[in-house]
Amino acid sequence: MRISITSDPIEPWTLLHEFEQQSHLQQGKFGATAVFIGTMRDINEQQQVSSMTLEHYPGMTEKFLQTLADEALQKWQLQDVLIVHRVGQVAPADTIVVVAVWSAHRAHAYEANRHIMEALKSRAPFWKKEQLANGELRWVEKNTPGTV
Amino acid sequence: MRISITSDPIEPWTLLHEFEQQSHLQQGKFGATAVFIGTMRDINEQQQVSSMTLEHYPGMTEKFLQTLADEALQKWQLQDVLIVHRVGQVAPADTIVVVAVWSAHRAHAYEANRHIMEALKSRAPFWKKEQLANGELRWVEKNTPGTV
Amino acid sequence: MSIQVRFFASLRERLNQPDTQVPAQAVQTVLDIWQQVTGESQLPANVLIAVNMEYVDAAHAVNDGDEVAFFPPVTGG
Amino acid sequence: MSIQVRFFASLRERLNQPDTQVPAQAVQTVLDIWQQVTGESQLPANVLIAVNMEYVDAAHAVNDGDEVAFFPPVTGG
Repeated sequence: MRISITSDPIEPWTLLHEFEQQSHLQQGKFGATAVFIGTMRDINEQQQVSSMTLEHYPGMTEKFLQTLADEALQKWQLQDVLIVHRVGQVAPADTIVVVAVWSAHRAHAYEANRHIMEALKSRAPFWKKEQLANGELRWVEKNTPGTV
Repeated sequence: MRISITSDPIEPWTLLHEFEQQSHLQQGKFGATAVFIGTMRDINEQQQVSSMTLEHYPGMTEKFLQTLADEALQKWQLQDVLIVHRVGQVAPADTIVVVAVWSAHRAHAYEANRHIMEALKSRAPFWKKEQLANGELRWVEKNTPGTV
Repeated sequence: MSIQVRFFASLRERLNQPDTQVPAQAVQTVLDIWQQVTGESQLPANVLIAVNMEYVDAAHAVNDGDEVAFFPPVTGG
Repeated sequence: MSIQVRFFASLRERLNQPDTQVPAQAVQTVLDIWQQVTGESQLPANVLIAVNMEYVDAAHAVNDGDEVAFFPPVTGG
């Protein structure tokens, strides 16, 4: 398992490739990998966004994500969990979050991945402050809903 | 969009990285990427599996997957869809299928990805024949269910 | 004037039946083709059918030049 | 003998309130801390509270050495 909060840029495909190499995941034992990647968009609420600052609560955020991963490992039959989240200054097209789970079968992988993302979105202590193209600074007030 | 059936090994992270570079996906426009990777396990129905042959129905399989991707693009707000499926002789730990979708928001990405996988699993004309460690050959009779 | 008939995977092995053709005038539906080629009066419940690479049921009408395929439950992904 | 009090994100900016400490003997609950530090009698409905980095509600009892944090709805991911 890896839980990581980083102010460095995230290259998701390299991250995932390296994690599979380095983790205790056993070749031939997992049949399903579900991955979600959240990426910064250059528009929000109909306005152009130039950059964004992601604040978090050092200590609590890590603890929250760790508990989330532990609970997912209890609830579903998972072989591994990866959660990486960016903080600090980010630009459009930057990766903000990567959540990946490995399981024998797809149902567990899908359910666990989505559960982790919904809990992260609704409860993990991160906050986004946008710098708009017009120079204005504004806090993002809420996340988009998790259902279509 | 890319729909591909291949007898060559699939390296999923390289595939996804290159697809993002080469596709018409616009940087800063997508906020959510949902990926599913199916991988061959070395055990099935409590028996060790040495290798597997994936048969398909050339023409129909491609057509089915293409229609599936088109319908997903109609039903959800997706910016791109990738479906790659392996055929021929595969070994444990080999990637069998990669389904990836890109969207502005996560709900559409999750829903579309899972819908595509469930339809692929239940309706796309592929068949698996396993070679067991004891030398026996057997056809896989049905897929595991899509719910926990 | 014929219809192309194909079998896949375990069904092809069970029937030991290579791909074949039947005269179009001899059959009206998919079921007619099944009966004529396999000698089995019933189509097993789990056999899937495609005509011209689209799923259909056993009552589907067939026409000259069609490609009709029979196959077992799919197991991809 | 004190309780560490922290504010985050837009709430910190709105209150213009740096992190601070309150004497433990002066407060019994999270709400007492909020009232004492901000001068506001009500805790806004959308303010989230953590004590020692675990979510709690406003009636939660506080003790010497606790870290109490107030923050707005989260917007990560």
